Formats: sequence, structure tokens, C-alpha cells
Amino acid sequence: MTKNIKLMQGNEAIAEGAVIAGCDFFAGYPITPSSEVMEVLSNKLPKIGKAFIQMEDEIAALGAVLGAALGGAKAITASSGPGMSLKQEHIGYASMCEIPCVIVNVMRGGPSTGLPTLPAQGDVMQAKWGTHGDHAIIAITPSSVNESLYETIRAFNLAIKYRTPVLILTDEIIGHMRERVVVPDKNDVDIIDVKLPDVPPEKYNPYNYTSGKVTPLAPMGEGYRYHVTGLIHGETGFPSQRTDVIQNAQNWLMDKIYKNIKDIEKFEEFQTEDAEILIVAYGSTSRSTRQAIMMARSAGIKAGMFRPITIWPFPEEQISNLSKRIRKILVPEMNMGQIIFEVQRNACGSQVYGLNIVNGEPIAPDQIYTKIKEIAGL
Amino acid sequence: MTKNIKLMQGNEAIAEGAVIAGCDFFAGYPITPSSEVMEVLSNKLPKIGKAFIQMEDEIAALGAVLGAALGGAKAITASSGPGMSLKQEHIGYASMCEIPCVIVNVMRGGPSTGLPTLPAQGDVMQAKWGTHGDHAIIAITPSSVNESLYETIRAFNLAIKYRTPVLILTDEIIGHMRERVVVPDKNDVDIIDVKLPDVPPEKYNPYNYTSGKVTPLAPMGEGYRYHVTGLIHGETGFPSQRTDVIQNAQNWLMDKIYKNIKDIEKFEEFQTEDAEILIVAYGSTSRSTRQAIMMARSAGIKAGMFRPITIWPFPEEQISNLSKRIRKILVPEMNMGQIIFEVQRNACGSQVYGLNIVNGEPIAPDQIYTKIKEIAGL
Amino acid sequence: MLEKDNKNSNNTTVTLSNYNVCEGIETEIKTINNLTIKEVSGIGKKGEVKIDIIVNYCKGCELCVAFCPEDVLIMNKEVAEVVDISKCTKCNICEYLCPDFSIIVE
Amino acid sequence: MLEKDNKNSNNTTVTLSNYNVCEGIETEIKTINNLTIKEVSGIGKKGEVKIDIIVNYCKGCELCVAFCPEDVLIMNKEVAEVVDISKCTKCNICEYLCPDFSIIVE
Amino acid sequence: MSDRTEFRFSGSGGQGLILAGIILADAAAIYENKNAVQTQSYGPEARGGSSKSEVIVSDSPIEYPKATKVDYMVALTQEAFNKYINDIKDDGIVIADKELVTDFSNAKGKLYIIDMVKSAREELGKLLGLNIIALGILVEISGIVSHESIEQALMKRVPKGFEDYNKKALEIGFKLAKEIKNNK
Amino acid sequence: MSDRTEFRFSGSGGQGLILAGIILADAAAIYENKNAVQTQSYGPEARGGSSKSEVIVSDSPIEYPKATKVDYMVALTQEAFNKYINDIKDDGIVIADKELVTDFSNAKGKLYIIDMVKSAREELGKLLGLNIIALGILVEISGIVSHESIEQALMKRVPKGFEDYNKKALEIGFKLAKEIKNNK
Amino acid sequence: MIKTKFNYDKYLRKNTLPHIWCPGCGDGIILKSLLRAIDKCGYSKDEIVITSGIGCASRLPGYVDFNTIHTTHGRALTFAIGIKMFKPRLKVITVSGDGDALAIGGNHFIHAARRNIDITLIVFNNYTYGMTGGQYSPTQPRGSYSTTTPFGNIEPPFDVCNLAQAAGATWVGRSTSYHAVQLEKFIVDALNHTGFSVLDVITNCHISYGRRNKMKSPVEMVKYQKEKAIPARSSQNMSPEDLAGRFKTGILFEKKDMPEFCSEYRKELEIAKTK
Amino acid sequence: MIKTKFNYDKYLRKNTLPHIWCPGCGDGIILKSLLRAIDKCGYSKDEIVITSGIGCASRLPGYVDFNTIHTTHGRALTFAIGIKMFKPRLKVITVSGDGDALAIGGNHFIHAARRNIDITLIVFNNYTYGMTGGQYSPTQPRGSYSTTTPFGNIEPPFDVCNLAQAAGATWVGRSTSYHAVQLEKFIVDALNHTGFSVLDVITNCHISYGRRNKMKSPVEMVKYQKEKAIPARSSQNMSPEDLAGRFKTGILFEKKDMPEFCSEYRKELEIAKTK
Ligand SMILES: Cc1ncc(C[n+]2csc(CCOP(=O)(O)OP(=O)(O)O)c2C)c(N)n1
Ligand SMILES: Cc1ncc(C[n+]2csc(CCOP(=O)(O)OP(=O)(O)O)c2C)c(N)n1
Ligand code: SF4
Ligand code: SF4
Ligand code: SF4
Ligand code: SF4
Ligand code: SF4
Ligand code: SF4
Ligand SMILES: [Mg+2]
Ligand SMILES: [Mg+2]
Repeated sequence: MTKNIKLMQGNEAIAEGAVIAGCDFFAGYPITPSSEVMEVLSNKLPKIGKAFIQMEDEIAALGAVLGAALGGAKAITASSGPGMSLKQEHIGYASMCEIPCVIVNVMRGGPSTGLPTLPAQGDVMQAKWGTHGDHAIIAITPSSVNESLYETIRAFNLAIKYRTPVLILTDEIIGHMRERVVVPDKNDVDIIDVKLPDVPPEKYNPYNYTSGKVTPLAPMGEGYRYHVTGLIHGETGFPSQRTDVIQNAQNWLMDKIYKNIKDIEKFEEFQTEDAEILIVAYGSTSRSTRQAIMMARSAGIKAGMFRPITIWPFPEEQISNLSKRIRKILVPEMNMGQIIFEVQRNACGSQVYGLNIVNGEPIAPDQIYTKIKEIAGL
Repeated sequence: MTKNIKLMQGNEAIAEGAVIAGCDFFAGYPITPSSEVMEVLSNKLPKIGKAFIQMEDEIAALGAVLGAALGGAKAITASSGPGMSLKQEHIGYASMCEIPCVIVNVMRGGPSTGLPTLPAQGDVMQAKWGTHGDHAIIAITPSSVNESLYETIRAFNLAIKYRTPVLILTDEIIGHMRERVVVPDKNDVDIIDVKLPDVPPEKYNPYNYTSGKVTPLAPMGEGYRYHVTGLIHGETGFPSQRTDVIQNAQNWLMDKIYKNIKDIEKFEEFQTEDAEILIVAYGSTSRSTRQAIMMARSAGIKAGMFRPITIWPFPEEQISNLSKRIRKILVPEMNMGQIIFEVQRNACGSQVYGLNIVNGEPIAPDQIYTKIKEIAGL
Repeated sequence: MLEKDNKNSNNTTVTLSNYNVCEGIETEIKTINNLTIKEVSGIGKKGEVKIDIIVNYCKGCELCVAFCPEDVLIMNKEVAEVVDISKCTKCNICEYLCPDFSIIVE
Repeated sequence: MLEKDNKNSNNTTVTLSNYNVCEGIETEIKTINNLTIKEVSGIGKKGEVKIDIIVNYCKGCELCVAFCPEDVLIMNKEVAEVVDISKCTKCNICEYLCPDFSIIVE
Repeated sequence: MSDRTEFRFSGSGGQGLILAGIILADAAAIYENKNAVQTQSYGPEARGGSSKSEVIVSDSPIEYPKATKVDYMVALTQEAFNKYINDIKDDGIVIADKELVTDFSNAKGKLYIIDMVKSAREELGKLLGLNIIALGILVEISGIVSHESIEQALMKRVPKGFEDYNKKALEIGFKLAKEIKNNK
Repeated sequence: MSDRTEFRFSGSGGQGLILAGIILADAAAIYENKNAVQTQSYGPEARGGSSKSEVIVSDSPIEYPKATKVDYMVALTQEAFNKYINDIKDDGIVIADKELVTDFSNAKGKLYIIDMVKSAREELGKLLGLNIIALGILVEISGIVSHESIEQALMKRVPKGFEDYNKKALEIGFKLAKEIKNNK
Repeated sequence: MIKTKFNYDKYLRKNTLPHIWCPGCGDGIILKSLLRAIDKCGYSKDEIVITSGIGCASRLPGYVDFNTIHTTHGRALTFAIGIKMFKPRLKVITVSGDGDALAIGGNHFIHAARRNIDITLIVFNNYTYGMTGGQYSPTQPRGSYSTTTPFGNIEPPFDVCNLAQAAGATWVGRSTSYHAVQLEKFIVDALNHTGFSVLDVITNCHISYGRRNKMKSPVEMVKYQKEKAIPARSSQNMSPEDLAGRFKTGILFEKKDMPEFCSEYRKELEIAKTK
Repeated sequence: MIKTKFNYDKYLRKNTLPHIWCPGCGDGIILKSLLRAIDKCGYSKDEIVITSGIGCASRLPGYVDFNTIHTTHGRALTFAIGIKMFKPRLKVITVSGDGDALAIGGNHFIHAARRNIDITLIVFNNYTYGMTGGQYSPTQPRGSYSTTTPFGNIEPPFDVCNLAQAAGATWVGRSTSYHAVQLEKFIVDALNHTGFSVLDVITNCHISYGRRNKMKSPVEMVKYQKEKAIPARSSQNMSPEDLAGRFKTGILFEKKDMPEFCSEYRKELEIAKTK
């Protein structure tokens, strides 16, 4: 038995990952099936002198997270479906003002109150399009408890590096299941810390739209006094209605993510080399897919999987390349069809099939295998 | 001068259309550039004995609209960007519980507070994906003041017919500009009224997932006592976790819209017959597009426009068919690229170009014309 | 924590035991619409009284037992039961406090 | 309603007129960092007093004029102006009530 | 497109420019059955800054609703003059108030400096109505709608009791415009 | 996949089934270095209804985390028995409590009816610990982890002062299981 | 079907029973008092609308045969306002947990109170988020424990009644799930009041609250209510020390003849007609 | 740069002036009082954080050289809580319009008050949504007109101070933009208070409110404030008739030594360390 191997839930692993990443601040509002992230942190953070607060609702929770983040905190919140819908305005504010933070969405079933205790993957498109106006987002879909921990650390790093909200999209299965996790020592993982700008306050502009580099966000209260507003603003942070400033500001929000996609993207390929059927799957569905592929391979069907770990920005290039080689693509999702849209868009010429099961149960390997056989014409 | 021809703003026209459609109830919270819809109705509705209330926020506003709609009211609310983000949870509730209502979004610039007084088309994808979980939505994008009026009437009709929230997406330009409107007499337009179910209360089920027909929503307080919940529910309206019920409920929410797309869709084609370049444009951008096409035609370039009026569900079939014939497609949008994603998805094989200008100014005919020339290789 | 759906299902059989069967006290077990009702009637302190306990609904919370001022009720295998109806004053406290519609005093 | 950006722009020239020029009263027009400041100094009821009006900032709301208890100020073409500094008691009301940082009493 | 005539009223928030635009559009669209579109631009959150109100009149349908090649413009502040003069046509007509606009270094098109403020003060007694004077000028100078139409449109939008005052303002506008025409 | 062993604890909310599952998974994953996944299913909003807790143990990585072909199942309510018996393997082993489950018309696999409640009452004095008895039975019957491992895992999760009580419960489980084995 | 003195069955959707509430949960007691009160007031089932948010308490509407709306978390009052304003002849009741009414729903609470709209709000105040497993709520006492205050709660609780009154409610009362008879009476009174009425009902949740705060069973919790409740009248002569940890019960505030929102709106319609 | 008795320039971002407020808008007067108060308290510019929501009043932070956050509509206090809790050494002030603080932001208002967190909230109460052109706000007097109450407002207004107190604020006061000297004094007092302080400042918006309510000019509006304000002390001996249409000014409630949120949290950290 190794000291740093633990059995824990996906939600606990996120909390654990946050602590390792140096999380200073949690604000949240409970909601099934994400509440354990909050409950675990309500215990862990005070013990290490960090801040925990339960707010009056999800809007307030993300507001407090952003306030703390402007003070220089590594801050996180966690929620599920209805709470995520409420957070949309503040997600846009965080994007616009380029405030780093991590937002966990443990997905549950259905629109509206739906199925609070059952899993789904119905919020993947919301993650990208939920707030009004144009912005780019980073979203990560771990598929195991262990990955939940490490991807949470990565989420904090990306948030600070690109000054952006980063979403972690898990689901009720990953969030509530218990698996073995190798808990790393803080020193064994790369951690990007909040730091002061390398220019003196007089020279500091809180935004930079043209150099291609992300300006660090100066923690408030350290001598860098600046203005933050959700109005379109110039590089000084003050509102502007100049057409060139507006266009630059808008371009920048997209470019800083898309032009750095090589650094942000993360994916896994499983037996794709010789695959004749490609399965694009993420989160818990990718686990069933892997099992289904093993079944298919045993039956002589050459199937392989592409698994986006960073789901936004979407790995367009990879899908596009794979689709040139593999002409049949299956996208199993615990929703009525979401990521399949992105696959269709990028895999022109391939045949793209959906397997959309939304009944409160995870998609089972059998179901995917059956579909693979159907596609293979068996 | 004809008595029923008036000069009015797009926002006024929506209010006027609502009154003609038989609107009983408005609840809202002011926000630029949609406030005139509310202000006009605060005046008009009380005069005809109907209800108007200003609520404490946008969430409350849509809540009140849904409460009134359950009582049998034809109800409407209006908002813009930040308010639309706040409404997402209740949009999902309305979808899930199949409560008819009309929601107007007069689009303004930017994510977050953005550009409150300037136009954009940045909320088109939000209209479809903003709330968590899977659902289908109807959204309409009028491109003139006159159309604002008539499409509002159609929005009410579709809402009642399909028991669904219907979004009207205009923008600051259409909302604030004044044009001539032919105000119809109530008797000259088709109006679908709220009616009692044609079964007695004992036989009434508030939902129906399998017959393919939409069950009318019985106004509360008329003898039909039933239960409404945002939890996934069976046909009786009570929550269920049965896998078959869940899947049926989910399928139904999609099917009732997509299977009736022929009835819901509305679009216009302009000089597409012989077009070699297709421009897909909606809302105010389609006006500039039309002008640009005239310029292009004068210069001998065969350009044509496909203009979705119902933008959701997206006219997939039309785009797909047109794209088989026209191999170059331009999608000008006052956003960083949204509907272009749908076009790309459905126009596999064609070359799809974006013209994305987001600087607070409407896209001018000249800009589109320049792009057309570029595509034409001139 | 317990959504006792099972108690609502069809073939529930409930075995009852340990009566304090005195003179003038009748105990009847009825099944109406799949509900098992244990009806005890007799003469209490304020005259004739009948106490129905709907066994399927009772979740065994003990509120009726704890707050009956006259110790008329006891728990038996997690279901409330009349132990001595003769002391009943028809004060109705048990009925009011039963959260599950499982006790009715008449 | 008026975001008077123009007043902040470079080449603003403001013509002033209609002084009540009395003995011991000096009026000076300065331009500092593109701001035109009209400085009136003299002896008021409480001794020496100087009133600066930053012409570019004044939006002509008349609050200073209306609430000066001594009628020291008047409006002149939508800009506040000192009309009789000798009555000034240095009570500072005008300064406190000017929403636009355009009046300073010293 | 070529029969498109573009008007622009520019100045600052409280000057009633939007109303002037509406009345012009109304006269054209309702009383003369032409196509007309009126738009305006605001500062942040519906208030502030210099503002403009534009009217496009045409016999054919009007697509793009904003002015891009302005035929007639009125400027009632210096800031507006500077900000909105750019897209005036080479032969476009610009009317600037003599008192409110003093720096003409950016001038384009044909510039007429008219003392509307003075006329208002002298003939109306106050500045209220400057917008209607400007309206009168543009109508007269462009001939886009008849006097009758503009008067009808004006009367529809004027508060009770102010009919004569506004009619007078309009006529001052006509008169000032005629002077220009005569000086042409 | 074939070395996958699937366990299911089923019953109702308050019976500590999730804890039993966790301890089993912990023993396998941490103390015996196998792969183990534990999952559960809830009623609406984290409460209510019959519930189950599942553990999958395997030497190879575990992908699909839910049980589909259950090797070992315990049922502590009739409702759970009915609801969760379906996907038991043909040669799977089902342990039902004699008192809490009475209708076996749906039975599948090899059924053992054991009076766990009685043992608990008699040997522990109360029903608390039923979950641990069940755990003991499954461990003993499956041999999936050693007694030592399960004890260590149990001790880690048991509140102070209840160590002996729980150890005793576990041993009751072992004992009951041995009886089954002997009767086989 | 089952003959009883009070025929609850008349109002119940029997096929939804037994309800999901835990054994001994006070919510069931309140539900019964509510049904007796509605019956006493003589409303027809058709004219009653009950809205609720999300939470254990908010599951109530599912069990009763009225027009019932289980809305979103915290927003029950907004739906109530919509339907009440559109159909003022309906009697609209909102049931809500303490979290639902006062955490996420706090804004709608104060605004409904301000408007003095004729709706009766019953707060099922169990000091906790029961449904989600016991996180602290804005009424949870300082120092007590929950899944998110493992070291004791440092936040002061709202006094629901004071807040309602300050916001504009014109009928304000408090009772408990133990005081079932009083509760029924207060509900009758609240329903009869024209204007916004708020009834704060202290109720027991041993599962999510009691267990963590030395009251493991429903019985212990209900005893707590019995002991800590102090009738408003008696409280007047008590010292602050004696009052510590206790709560007042009674009709705490009542103001008749204040303008009610819907009738004011009716008047507005008359004026508007003439314009 | 411009020599003055009180050096506003020290605190102003001069290149953002003149501000966007209309001529005579009370917001500028309040801003000046705030700057004098901050100066009097002796805070360094680095240690001040000002958050605001959306609205005319909420534009204030843009003009002042502190750490300034112009947040979303209604949510300024949530950002304030986040930064205050994370860096308690900072002095956090929130400025908010009446709509911002009490319409969409009402929930955060009562919860910040309940927690008694050491933040000073200044409500710029102009009875209207100034920024969006004059829709009615939850403080607008009954009977008055707005763009959305063309027939007169039927909704009763909040008494901001009563509400704050009932919710848990430990310092509550009211002044006006006319009473600039008192205002400055009250702000100093509120800033010096440890705990949640709410200052309701009646201010003038002739553009969005006055014009529609027979007060066309800033001067008329400020005169209204002068006339209608009644010091709390004097109000005690006044009859309800005399008080009608008037509002109390003064420090209306103050409770020292109540547990403040951040220091309570500090204590919690000590306990947690030992667990
Ligand atoms: C928007 C949203 N946030 C959070 C939740 C999760 N949730 C459901 S009920 C509840 C709180 C329940 O507490 P309370 O209102 O006091 O009701 P109780 O269960 O105690 O009766 C929460 C936080 C939700 N359903 N929706
Ligand atoms: C979510 C959201 N809803 C609505 C608005 C539109 N809006 C901007 S400011 C404002 C109200 C302003 O009133 P108040 O807070 O009193 O500030 P004032 O302008 O009067 O100072 C509103 C409704 C918005 N920006 N965001
Ligand atoms: S009616 Fe009263 S005395 Fe009789 S059993 Fe019930 S509680 Fe006891
Ligand atoms: S109160 Fe009701 S549920 Fe509880 S034990 Fe008594 S009869 Fe059973
Ligand atoms: S200081 Fe007082 S007296 Fe002097 S000008 Fe100002 S208001 Fe008037
Ligand atoms: S108060 Fe200030 S802005 Fe107003 S008139 Fe006087 S100097 Fe000008
Ligand atoms: S968790 Fe608490 S409030 Fe919810 S049903 Fe159980 S006892 Fe009642
Ligand atoms: S609209 Fe009102 S509040 Fe806003 S700046 Fe103008 S006067 Fe001030
Ligand atoms: Mg509660
Ligand atoms: Mg205001």
C-alpha cells in the first residue's frame, strides 16, 4: 500500500486536485450531483487557511469567485445543470474581463430540473454557447477519477495562463464513482502561479489585444490600480466604442484561445492506427467505448477511438485529419446529439453516425458494440 | 394615407404584434436595447384590460410569464444579452414543461455588458444551446419593422401550437429603426387561441409523447387539475425515472419541433435560381446582403441570398440542397461566426466563407460586396 | 431517506401480533385498495373511539407514540400500533402529528 | 444626457463676458492641461476668497447658483460665473453641490 | 439605390433630433407614401454623448437602413459636426448652426452656416424648437416632402398646446432655407 | 474483461450499503493493488427509494464502471431484490435476508437466504452493522480479498469506539458465509 | 374511501403516496395542517393554485389535487405572481423550503412582500437544505453543523418574520410542525388575509439537520420545537437570556386594509381605459 | 494640479472626466462626498476596492483611482464579498443604484447584510432606473410616473433602511445628495464601522425621474430633497400626516461589536487547523 494512493470519488478528486493546484478560494451553492466538491472543500480549505463560502445562489457564487480572483486568488466553483444556466452571465463577464477561474459542471440528466441524480452529457454545447455574445472557452472532460484530479490541476494552470474561465465537465458517473487515484505531491506537478506583472504599476495595462501575449492579471491591492468592466474596453480597461477597439477586443478573446490550441488541446487515440470505424467519445462514455472497441476487435472489426480531453476548443484538426482516413465515424453521447455537430462539421465526406441514449443510464459497452456492428454492416 | 399604416420602431412593432396576437400578459425587466417593447406594452396592455408587470429581475420576469401562461395567458417578455443569459434556466423549464410563451431578444454587442446600445448578432447559438440539457427551440429572426410585427404574431401562434417557448431574435438596428408598417386588423390575420382540451378533466393528461400530436395545455383554474414539474415526467405530469419514460420524454421534446419543421420553417430566397455564390444571411445583415447582391449583379456576379426567417430549427434541408448546386457560400454575420457552423455542417463539399464584423457597426453592403468579389475571384 | 414504494405495491402481507385484547375492544384488519388498515375500536376516556392505522403508510417515525399523552400507542416492528385504546382521550395529537396520513382517530 | 466630450478636446475657446468688475476683484483666465479655469479672487464676507470655475467641466446645471445663499453666482451662457464675490461667506455649498468638480472655493 | 436620399440630424442628446427625424420619416412614409427609414445612434446604455438621427427616403425599398453617403446634414454641436461630417457626399449639403459650431476645419460638402439659435431666440423666445427649425430647413432645401405633409406629420407628434409654437418653428426653418436657396 | 468480478449491495437508503461497497473497493484497490471501481445509484436529489452500491474488481483496467453481469449480490429489502435481481449472472450468487426479503418469485442465479437480521439482533444486539455482515459474507464467499485487507479497509472507515463492534459484524459475515459454503 | 373525521383523501393524489419524505419529517405534518385549513376556508379544489420551488418541502404540490406547479429552485413566488395577476380569482399559495424561499429565492421573497400581492407563502423552515443532503441554510443557527459547516456555522441566520415585515408583508406569523392545531389556525388566518402573508413554520429534518446537531430522531427534533417555541405574548416579559436560542410563535404582524397589488392593478386598468 | 482646498484630483482618473452623468445629476455630488470621506479616513489608494453594478451610479468606479470593478447588474456585492474574504485587509466599498442594489440585486443585499461582512454599501437612490431611461424602481414612490408606469405606480416602495436592518446590517443611515456635509460625515462613520453598513442616499435624477414627476430641473429636485428630508430625531415628535411623503435622515441604526464575517472566519480557521 502506497501512502499517496487513495480510493476516492470523482468529485473528491476534483477537490483534491484543486488543493494541490493551490486553490485559495471556493464559493458555491449546493446542487446534486456536484455537492461533494463543495462539501469536501468546506472541510479541506479552512484546514489550510484558505477561504470557503457558501453563497446565496449560483450567480453570487461565481460573482464571489471572480471578486476573489481579481484579488489574486486561485478560485473555483462547482455546480450542475440548473446552476450552470444561472452562471451564464458571469461566465461571460469572466471571459470579457479575462478573469481566471475554474468552474466545475458535474452533468446530470435532462433540461430543467430533469434528473438530478442521474448522469448525462447534455451541457457540452452550453459550455461553449451558453452565455450571450461571442467568446471562446476552454472546457475539459475527464473520464476517470484519477483524470479528474490531474485535469483540475491543468484547469487551474490554463485559467491563469490564458486568463480565462476554464470549465471542467464531468458527469454523475465520474463524479460519484470511486476509483484508485495516485495523489501527487505538489512538487511533482507543474503549477502555474499567480504573479505580479513584470512592469511597474505606471506602465501596467490590464489588457493587451495585439501583442499575442496574455498580460498577467495584477492581483488587486498590490499597487496596480486598474479598472475592470464588462463593457467592451480598450487595453487600459476603460470602456470604448471605437470600432477598431471593439473588433480587436473581440478578436483577442477568440485568438488567445484558438491560436494557442496546440498548448490547450489534449486528446487520446486508442487503436486508431488501422481503424476503419472511428468512435469519437468523451467523459464516461469513452469508457464504455473502449470496452466496446475491445469487443469489436475480438469480433474482427477494426474500430478505434478518438477521445477529446480538452473538448473546447474542439480538436478540429485531428477530426478533420482522421476523417480523411476513416470514413465511418460514430459519436456516442448521453445526449440528443451535441458533439456530433462538431464532428459532422469537421469530417465532411465521412459518414457520421450518432448513438444518443438519454434515459438516465450510462451508455453500455454492449449498446455501442451493437451500433459498431451495424455500421460495419454485420 | 391609409389609417392602418404607421411609422414605428421594430420594438414597437413587436409590442403591436403582440397585442394583435391577443397577448394577455407581459412581465419584464428593462434592458437596452429592448426596453421599448416593455415601455410600449406598459401603456397598451392596461388600456385593453390586460396585465403588465415589471419584475425585480429577468429570472422573475420569465417566471411570472410562465405562471401566467399556465393560467392560460398568451404571455411575452423581452430582454437583451445579459438578461437572456439570466433567463436560461427558465427557458429550459418552459421547454421541459411545454409552456407556451414568447421571448424577445433584441441583440446588442459583445459578451457580458458589452455594447449596450450597439447592434450585434451574437446570441444566435445561445438561443439554441443556452440552457442546460437537451431541448429543441423555435427562434425567429425578422429583418424589418414590418416583419417584426407579423413574426411576433406567428411566434405566438407557434408557441401555442407547439407548446414551446418561441424566441424572437432581432437586433438593435431592427429594434430601434423606424419604418412603415401595415398594421393588420385582428380579423385579417390567423390567430391560434388558447383553448380547453377536448377531453374532460378525468381524461386529461398534460403530456403526450407518443401520438405525435401536441396535447393542448389546459389553462389552470378551469377544472383541469394537473401537476407541472421540471423533473423529467411521464404523460401524467408526475416525475418518473423509468428509462423508457425518460427517453420518450427527451425524444418528444426534439421530435415535436423537428418532425414539424415544414410547418415551422420560413425562409426567403433572393435571386438564387442562377446564383453561383450563395449568401446566407438573416436579420439586419440580410438587408445589407440584398443591397450587396444588387451591386454584385450589376457587376455581373451571380450572387443570391438564402434568408432563414425561422432560424431554429435550422433549415438544414434547404442549405443542403442549395449547397449541392452552389459551391461557394458566404455567411456574413455580426458575430465571430455562429450560423456559419450550421452552414458548414449542412453544406459539406461547398466552400463556406465567413464575413464576421463585430465592431458595433452594422455590416455595410460595401463590405459584403467586397467579400463577394473576393470570393468570385475578382 | 426512505421512499417506501414497496409498501405501496400489491402483494404486501403484514403480520400483526402482540395485541392487548381486552373486553369491548375489537381489532380488525382490512385491505382497501391494496392498503392494509388496522382498525382498533373500543371505549376510551371520552367514549367510543376508533383508531385506524394504515400499515403501508406508516414509516415508523414514532412521533405518534412519543407524543400521545396517554400512552395509547407503541411501536411494533417499526409500525405504530394501538396498545391500550381505553386510555385514549381522542385528543387527536397522534393524528395531527403523523406525517404520513397513517393514523386516523374517530 | 450629455457626455460633453467636446469640452475635453483640445482647441476649446470659451469667450467670457459680463463681469461685475469691482475694486479689489481680480479675474484671471488660466488654461491648465487643456482646462480653462476662470479664477476670481477678492475679499468676501469672511475675508480673502478665491473661486475657481473650470469652464470645461461645468455642465450648466445651476445647482451652485440656486443654492448659494449669498447670490454670489449666476449662469452665463450655461456656465456658472461669479457675479459678486464680495458677498461670499466661503460656506462652500457651491463647491459641495457641484456634481462636476467645476467649482472650487478657497 | 440611386433614388436614395439620406438625411442626418446631428447634435447632442437633449436637442430633439430623433423627433425631427421621425417627423421627416413620417411625412415621407405615411403622408407621401414613399419608403422611409429612420435610425439613430446612442451612447452607452441609451444615453449620453453626441448623437445622430438619420432618415433615408426612397421610392424603392430601402435595404441598408443607415446613411453612408449623406445628402443633407444638420449639425447642432461642434462635436457632432466633427464626428459625423465624414460621410457627407461631395455635393451634400451641411447646415451648421452659427453659434453652436464654430470650427469648420473639417468641413466637407457644401456648408451653410445659419444662425438658427439666434432665430429661435428672437422669433420663438427660447431655444426649444431648434430641432423643428432644422427640420424645416432640410425639408425646404431638399424638397423631399411637401409643406403640407411635414406639417401634418409634425402636428401628429406635438403635445397639445404647442401646435402653433412648432408650426412657427417649422416656418422659420422654411424661411431660413429659402434665404440659402436665394443666395445659391 | 473476463477477470471482472461484479458485486452489488442492494437495499434501502439508510442501510449503509454505500459504505460497504466503499470498504470492499478500498480493500481491493488499496490493500491488494487490484483495480476496483465503486458506484451507487440514488433516488431523486440524492435521497430516497431503493438504492444499490456496486463494486467491480479486476486485474485489468476497469472501463465501464457499472455492473451488468453481477457475480455477487446482497439484497436487504424486497423492493431492492425485485428491482436489481435482473442482471445477475446465471451462476451468480444472491444473498437475501430471510426476514427482509420474503418473496423470491423473481429469483435468478444461486439464491441463499440467510437470516442476517437475526444474527445481528442476537449477536450484535442491534441492526446496525447489517451492512458489514453482508460485506463479510460477500468477501468470504467470493474470496476476492483477504480477511486482512478487508479488516484494514474496514478499520479505516469506522468511527472511533466502534472498531470492535464492526469487526464482530464482519466476522459474523464470514461465519454465515462459511455455513453456506459448507452446505454447498 | 377511508372514512375519517377529516377527509384528507379528498385533497390527496392517492396514487402518489406514500410521499418521499423521510419517516417523521415535519413536512407531512404541515401538509396535513394545510389541507385542513384549505378545507376550513371552503375553497374549491379548482380555485387553489400551489406553487413551490425545489427541495423536500417543494415536493408537496405533487401530492395534492389542486393546480400544482413545482417550479425551479427559488422562483416559486414569481410563477405565483404571474398566475395570480392573470387570474386574480384564484387562491394562490406558495410552499417553499428555507433555502428555496430565503437563499436563492430571497429576492422574490422581499419583492412579493413589497408588492403586497395576495399570495400566502408558507416557509418550511428546517434550518437546512434537506433535499441536497444538509448544507447550511440562511436560517441555520450560528454554531450548528452541516455538511458545509464542518467547523460550525459562523453566519447569523435571518429572522424570516422580521425580514418579511420590513419588506412589506402585511401578515406575518410563525408556528411549528409540532403545533399542528395552531398551525392550521394560522394558515386559515393567512389565507383569509388579503395581501401578502408569510408563515414561517419551524419544521424538523432529523436526516439532514438533526443528525449533525445532536437530535438524531424526529421525536427529539419535535421536542426541541415544543421546548423552544415561545408564544409572542409570553416573550414580552422575558429577558434576553431567557429568550436566547428560542423563537417566537404567533401572529407577529398584521396590517389590514393596505393596498393589495391585484386590486390596485384593477384600479389602474380603470384609469388606463380612460386614457 | 489644480490647487484646491480639498484635492479631489488625487483620487480622480482625470482623463476620464468629465463624467457621463447629466448636468446636475446628484451622483457627482455623492462621488465628491465619498472622496472627501475616504481621504478623511486616511486610507491609501491601494487598499480601497470599489465595486459597482450597472447603472448611472455604477459608473462611479471608472472615475476614481482605486481598485475598481464595474461588475454585472445587481451583483456588485458578490464580487465585494469575494475579494473582501480573500483579502480582508482591503477596504471594500460598493456603490449601487436603487435598481441595482434592490431590484435585481436585492438578494445579495439582504445576504450581505445577514452575514454582517465588513463592506460599506452606498445606495444611490434616485427612485428610478436612470441608465435605461427611467423605468420604475423598487424605491419609486406610489403614484409617481415612469416610462413603465404611465398611469402611476401602484407598487409600494421599499424602505431601504428598514430592510437593511431587518436583514442584519449593523450600521444603517440615510442622507441625500443635498446634505453633502452630512453625507460625508455619514460615509466616514460607515467606513469606520466594522460590519456591514448601508447608506441610503436620496439623489436626484431629473432626466429619468424628475421630468416625469413635475421636477424638471436638478434645482427643483434638490429642493425636494431639502424639503422632504427630516432628521430622524425631529421625526419622533411628528404625526403620521406630517411625515407623509417625507423621509428620515440620520444614522438610523448602529450596533457595535456584532460578530463580523471575516473575523469570524479567521476564528474558524483557527478551529479548523486543530481538526
Ligand atoms: C438552481 C438550483 N440550484 C441548486 C439546486 C439544488 N437544490 C435542490 S433543493 C436545494 C435546497 C433545498 O433546501 P430547502 O429549500 O431549505 O428545502 P428542503 O429540502 O430543506 O425542504 C438545493 C440547493 C437546484 N435544484 N437548482
Ligand atoms: C442583467 C441586466 N439586466 C438589465 C440591465 C439593464 N440595466 C442597466 S442599468 C439598469 C438599472 C439602473 O437603475 P439603478 O440601478 O437604479 O441605477 P441608476 O442608473 O438609476 O443610477 C438596468 C435595468 C443590465 N445591464 N443587465
Ligand atoms: S387521540 Fe390522543 S390519546 Fe388517543 S391515541 Fe391519539 S394521541 Fe393518544
Ligand atoms: S406518526 Fe404515523 S408514520 Fe409515524 S409511527 Fe406513528 S403512524 Fe407511523
Ligand atoms: S462659498 Fe458659499 S457663499 Fe461663497 S459662492 Fe459658494 S455657496 Fe456662495
Ligand atoms: S454646479 Fe457645477 S456644473 Fe453646475 S452650474 Fe455650477 S459650476 Fe456648473
Ligand atoms: S431530508 Fe429532511 S426535510 Fe427532507 S424529507 Fe428527509 S427529513 Fe424531511
Ligand atoms: S439619467 Fe439621471 S441618474 Fe443618470 S446621469 Fe442622468 S440625471 Fe444622473
Ligand atoms: Mg430547508
Ligand atoms: Mg436608480
